[in-house]
Amino acid sequence: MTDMSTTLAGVTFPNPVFTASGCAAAGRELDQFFDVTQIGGVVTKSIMLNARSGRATPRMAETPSGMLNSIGLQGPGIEEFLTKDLAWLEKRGARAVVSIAGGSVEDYALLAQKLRGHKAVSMVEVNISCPNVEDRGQVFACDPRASSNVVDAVRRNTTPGIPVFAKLSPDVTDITTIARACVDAGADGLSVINTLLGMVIDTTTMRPALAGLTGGLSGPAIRPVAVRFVWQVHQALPHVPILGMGGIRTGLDALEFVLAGASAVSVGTTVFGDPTAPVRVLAELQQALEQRGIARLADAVGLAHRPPETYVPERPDPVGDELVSTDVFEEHS
Amino acid sequence: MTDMSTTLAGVTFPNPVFTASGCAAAGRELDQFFDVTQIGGVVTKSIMLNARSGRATPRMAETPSGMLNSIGLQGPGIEEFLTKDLAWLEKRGARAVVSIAGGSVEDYALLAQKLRGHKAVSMVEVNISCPNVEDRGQVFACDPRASSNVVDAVRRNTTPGIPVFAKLSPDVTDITTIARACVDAGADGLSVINTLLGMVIDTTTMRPALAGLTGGLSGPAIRPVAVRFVWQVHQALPHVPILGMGGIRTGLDALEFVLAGASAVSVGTTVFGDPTAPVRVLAELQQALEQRGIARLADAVGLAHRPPETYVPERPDPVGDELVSTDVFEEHS
Amino acid sequence: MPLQVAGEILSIKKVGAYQAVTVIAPGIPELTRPGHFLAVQVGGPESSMLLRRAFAIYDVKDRGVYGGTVEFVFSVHGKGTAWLSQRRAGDKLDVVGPLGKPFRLPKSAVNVTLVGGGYGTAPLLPLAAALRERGCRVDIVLGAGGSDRLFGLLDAKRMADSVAVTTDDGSSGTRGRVSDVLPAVLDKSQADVVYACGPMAMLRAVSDIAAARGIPCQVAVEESMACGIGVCMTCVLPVVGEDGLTRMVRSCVEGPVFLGDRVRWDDVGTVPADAVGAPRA
Amino acid sequence: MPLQVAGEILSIKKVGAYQAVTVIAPGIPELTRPGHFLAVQVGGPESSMLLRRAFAIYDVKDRGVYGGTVEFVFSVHGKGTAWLSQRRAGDKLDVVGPLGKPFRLPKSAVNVTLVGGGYGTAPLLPLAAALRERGCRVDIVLGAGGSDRLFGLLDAKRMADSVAVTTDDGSSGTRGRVSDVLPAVLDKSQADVVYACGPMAMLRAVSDIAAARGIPCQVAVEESMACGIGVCMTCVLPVVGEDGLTRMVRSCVEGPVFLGDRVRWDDVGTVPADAVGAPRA
Ligand SMILES: Cc1cc2nc3c(=O)[nH]c(=O)nc-3n(C[C@H](O)[C@H](O)[C@H](O)COP(=O)(O)OP(=O)(O)OC[C@H]3O[C@@H](n4cnc5c(N)ncnc54)[C@H](O)[C@@H]3O)c2cc1C
Ligand SMILES: Cc1cc2nc3c(=O)[nH]c(=O)nc-3n(C[C@H](O)[C@H](O)[C@H](O)COP(=O)(O)OP(=O)(O)OC[C@H]3O[C@@H](n4cnc5c(N)ncnc54)[C@H](O)[C@@H]3O)c2cc1C
Ligand SMILES: Cc1cc2nc3c(=O)[nH]c(=O)nc-3n(C[C@H](O)[C@H](O)[C@H](O)COP(=O)(O)O)c2cc1C
Ligand SMILES: Cc1cc2nc3c(=O)[nH]c(=O)nc-3n(C[C@H](O)[C@H](O)[C@H](O)COP(=O)(O)O)c2cc1C
Ligand code: FES
Ligand code: FES
Repeated sequence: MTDMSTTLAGVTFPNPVFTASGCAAAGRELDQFFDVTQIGGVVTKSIMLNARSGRATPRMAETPSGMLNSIGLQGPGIEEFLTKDLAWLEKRGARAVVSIAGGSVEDYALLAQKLRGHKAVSMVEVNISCPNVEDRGQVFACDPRASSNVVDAVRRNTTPGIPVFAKLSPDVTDITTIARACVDAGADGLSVINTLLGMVIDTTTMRPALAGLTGGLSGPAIRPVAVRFVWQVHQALPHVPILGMGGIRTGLDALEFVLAGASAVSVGTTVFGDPTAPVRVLAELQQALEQRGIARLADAVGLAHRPPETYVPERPDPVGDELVSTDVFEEHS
Repeated sequence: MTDMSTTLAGVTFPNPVFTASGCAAAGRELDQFFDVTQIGGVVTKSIMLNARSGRATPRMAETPSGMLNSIGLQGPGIEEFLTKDLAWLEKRGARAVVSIAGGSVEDYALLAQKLRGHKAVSMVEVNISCPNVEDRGQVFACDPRASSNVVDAVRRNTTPGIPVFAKLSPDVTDITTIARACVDAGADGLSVINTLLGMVIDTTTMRPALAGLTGGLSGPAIRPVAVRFVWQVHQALPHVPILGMGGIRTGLDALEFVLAGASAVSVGTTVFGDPTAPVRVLAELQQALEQRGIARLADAVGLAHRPPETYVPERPDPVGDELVSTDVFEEHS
Repeated sequence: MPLQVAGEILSIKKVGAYQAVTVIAPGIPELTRPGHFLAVQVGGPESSMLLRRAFAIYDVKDRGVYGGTVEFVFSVHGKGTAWLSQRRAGDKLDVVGPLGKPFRLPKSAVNVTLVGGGYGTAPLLPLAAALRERGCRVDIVLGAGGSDRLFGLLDAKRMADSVAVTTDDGSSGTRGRVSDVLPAVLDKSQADVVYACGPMAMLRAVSDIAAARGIPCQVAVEESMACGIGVCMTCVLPVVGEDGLTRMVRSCVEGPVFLGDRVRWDDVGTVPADAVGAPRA
Repeated sequence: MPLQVAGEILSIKKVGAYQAVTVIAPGIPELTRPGHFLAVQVGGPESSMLLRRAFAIYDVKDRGVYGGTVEFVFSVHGKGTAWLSQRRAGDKLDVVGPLGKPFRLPKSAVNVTLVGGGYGTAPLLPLAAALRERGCRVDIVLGAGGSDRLFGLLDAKRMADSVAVTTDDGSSGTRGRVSDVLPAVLDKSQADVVYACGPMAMLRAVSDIAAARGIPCQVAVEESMACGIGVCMTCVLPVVGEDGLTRMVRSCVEGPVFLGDRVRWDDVGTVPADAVGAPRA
């Protein structure tokens, strides 16, 4: 039996399979399909200070092996979240990873304060893919300094010992600069990746299909991009734990992320088509590790970075150079 | 009959459907499946100054609704290209869009000189998604100044009147900065987009699946990202013609790109699964435009950017506010 | 408490312009009440379609030779339903259900008018049966584009005290919309309660007619859904709550059945400025 | 001149560990010669699998009741072949072929030894028939993991002057590899020419044995292919040209059949430093 436990910045989770923010609400609905205490943790929908109505509909479009969403962070606000959602998770005994989102550094600081000392919080994920209202709506995650300021504010206001993970956007030229800025500002780990910005045009109305025009692309379509980002971040910062995500559908997909450098993974969009996916992915991942003779999940983290085995040719003597006469054969007509 | 002709920076093509660089070699193989003079143009595999062996194999991995490739720009070098490939295209009467690639600004300038005055060249596409050997392998397309230098060198050395299109990479934080830099340096149009950097881990060998570690992601998986980039570039530079591409499989997919702002489109990866795709896409696009009563392709370019029709509710009087008694119904158990 | 069941198609047959699919899905029938819906996986294991498709539950059988079955009716709309239309008996079909809030039944034997549009009639037929069991008078209005899209007419006639039919093209019944004939039906039947399922425009018209007469009305809405189980927030529409405040509520778990006069029909597809948490102008 | 044909499956049947599929694909049989291959679309219209799968052509019939047919043999390897294994007669199957360079035949009636590994025997059987027609002596060596993977043994026995069999597990013939028995066969048959199709390691061993004896040898290789028609450059391997220079050549159009001693077996999967255009160290 492979030891599936994983330690993220000092906090040990029984296994590395989590839900993804915005793809599991606060766990209650999925608990109808599987016992949410059986997975590593429930990552909750990003919560803001105040209630948010989100964007107009249509909010989604299915795309090849993916989907676009433009929910616009609809949610009840942190107070109701604490009294309803987090209270439920606590009562249920699930490990809660609370995702927070804001429009200013101040927002993030206040959110972290609200969570401070709350026993049910196992980890905080900082969704920095939000427009900074103080900087012409420029997304925090696209700028190292803005990312750094947010992470610093959250880290300062979060219970010591509770890991703070910054969630990175893939829509950047150099993710390692942002990753480093977040870690330097106190991020204990990194969530990699959020959705890619995308768009679908409705060919009937000849207008963008989403009311919000653009949306976030998720699902297996983006998996190769996500794996690449996990690889790059792990290579640049090998000692920083990564929560990897983007299109995980099976245990072998999860294994790709682990081998690329993730210490844990989130299953997001797949849940929409397969509500029991997180427990299935966990079982499949465990089986895959066992089949490969890997005793501890931790031993597989980043394994794809090891140098390739020195190539031992099956038959060491090379083929002779002299050309064999071929004039016995006809030419092609 | 919709007028399918499209004018790209002064050069008129009979229709807007092209092949994509690297997905059609130099047209000869596809000419077995359809008459390559029937499509807008053949975009040739990016050619470099000298012969290139490309990368080791495996060079490809299929991914959900996409594929990764790491060919490494294998090719015969510009001289053999001119005497064999371009000569064939000329004799065949196809419109050739020659894609060029280099490791330095000097390379690009020399390539443009080699093409200068060649009658068969309808257009030059500058593949700037190449590592700059003079700048630690940093990809030209990720830096506005490097992109600008390359485009400037190519434009100066290209026959006046022959459009020079710069091909943009999606792996950037702000594509409009790069787009503007290219246009300011003399690009007559923009090809949007090249592949997204991605990676697959082989879960059997537990190593990257491609010998080159990372590869370029293409196919329908990336279409929403490509459409978004075309939209953004057209919005920022509405008068600059765009050759749009990324996951086009059908005429309606092509229409999405046109509505988002592309004056022409390239069909790339789809050709691998469906060698006659370019002519099929052309026929489907024409039919779609006719069905929508659009007389000229040019009228559809960027149409999705128009403001939404003012919403006229079907029944103008709003529902009254008073709450109807509901106590006739049972509560849910 | 919905279930995810790796079901098997028992039968799939054409019914006018629709197809009716019966799936062996043990456990689901026992939990189902009229108005519940199913979410069906489409495209097979290597499909490019990730999301389930939602269909109202038409009929259920607790036990049969093959175990419990659940039936739904669909028309081909896009890629997923096109795939579904190619299935044959014996094929696997993964279903999640029952989902959503079903219709609430009247406490007493009142007069009920049901209004169905197209395949929207499907969930109203088991509702009619339940209402008859309670001794309600049941009048049914069916509307569709043409007669091949009038689902369940025979069943309706068998169960209802009266059936009125409208078609857009006049191929059956009165040419026109259900809203053209509904007022007369409500008058004649002395309706106490209205239930409706069909296109959004029809639900709106029915709601308005009922509201104008002060008749409580339940409608089963249809919004684009990514998950169907309440975790994604794609399926929202503006609904007025008990407290008078408008919220963007999930039609998959708080609906699909809503009180007609609680839905802000004018504002569907927008976030009304007075909705809770709406962006400040 | 390959064709793209929207074909239909005439039959699909199990043959040991394999399945043999016959597709109605008019036009392809007339163009096919032994060693050609097909590229088959998999997964249906909404599939997440974009790329065709390559299969050697086993048998063709110019005309039948249904028009020309083409047959190939496959084993389930991954997602695409798993899908294929679920097809039934009457299903559509889009095929492109014939592709690649086929085997070149000897000019005269020489002694020929054919070496097939697993499903690699499939293209060798029509080759054997063509060779017999030319009056060649044909000896066949078949190898596989186990007896259920020995394709075409009966046909081989019917056509060949001798058949030698090896299996890894000893379930048929000699326990071991084809390379264990090949030297003896070559000696006995006085082979002038060798043809081989099977796993890369087998092709290499066969090429080496033939080269050591100065016997010309043609091998049909198997490299991962994205397009199969020469436009993508994914399927390359290092091959020595007439001029003695090594190039990374496309196995789909310049192969899959190569002269065994031209393939740089040691360097398959790499770009040898002396290849044309190799990166300078
Ligand atoms: C509660 C509910 C009950 C329904 N009951 C029925 C029924 O009984 N019979 C029937 O024929 N149809 C019913 N529908 C509509 C049915 O879900 C859509 O026709 C179907 O999802 C279209 O899928 P597609 O792949 O063919 O279309 P596509 O347009 O290719 O679908 C693309 C995506 O959009 C979603 N989508 C598209 N149209 C709709 C829609 N109208 N409603 C919800 N999602 C949509 C799909 O689920 C999919 O994710 C119901 C919808 C809802 C929400
Ligand atoms: C010229 C040629 C002839 C062949 N003839 C036969 C035959 O007669 N019978 C038979 O069973 N198989 C044959 N193969 C191998 C067959 O193509 C692969 O088994 C098949 O492509 C695997 O597809 P998959 O979806 O099951 O596997 P996956 O691993 O899911 O395929 C993923 C991708 O990799 C490619 N790929 C994977 N393995 C191979 C491979 N070995 N060769 C080429 N591409 C591969 C696939 O085409 C696909 O694009 C031949 C291959 C070539 C190149
Ligand atoms: C409908 C939807 C809503 C999402 N909401 C959030 C969110 O609130 N906060 C966040 O950090 N990420 C959000 N995400 C992104 C996911 O958490 C995840 O990073 C992304 O979808 C990639 O993973 P996947 O492909 O497994 O879904 C959302 C994704 C989807 C599909
Ligand atoms: C195998 C392969 C090789 C490619 N080679 C090149 C190239 O040489 N130059 C270039 O500019 N783009 C190259 N591309 C990128 C395509 O031209 C195109 O921009 C990209 O694939 C997106 O379009 P698609 O999804 O239709 O393939 C290549 C793509 C593939 C799949
Ligand atoms: S469809 Fe996902 S919340 Fe309703
Ligand atoms: S498979 Fe595309 S060139 Fe050979």
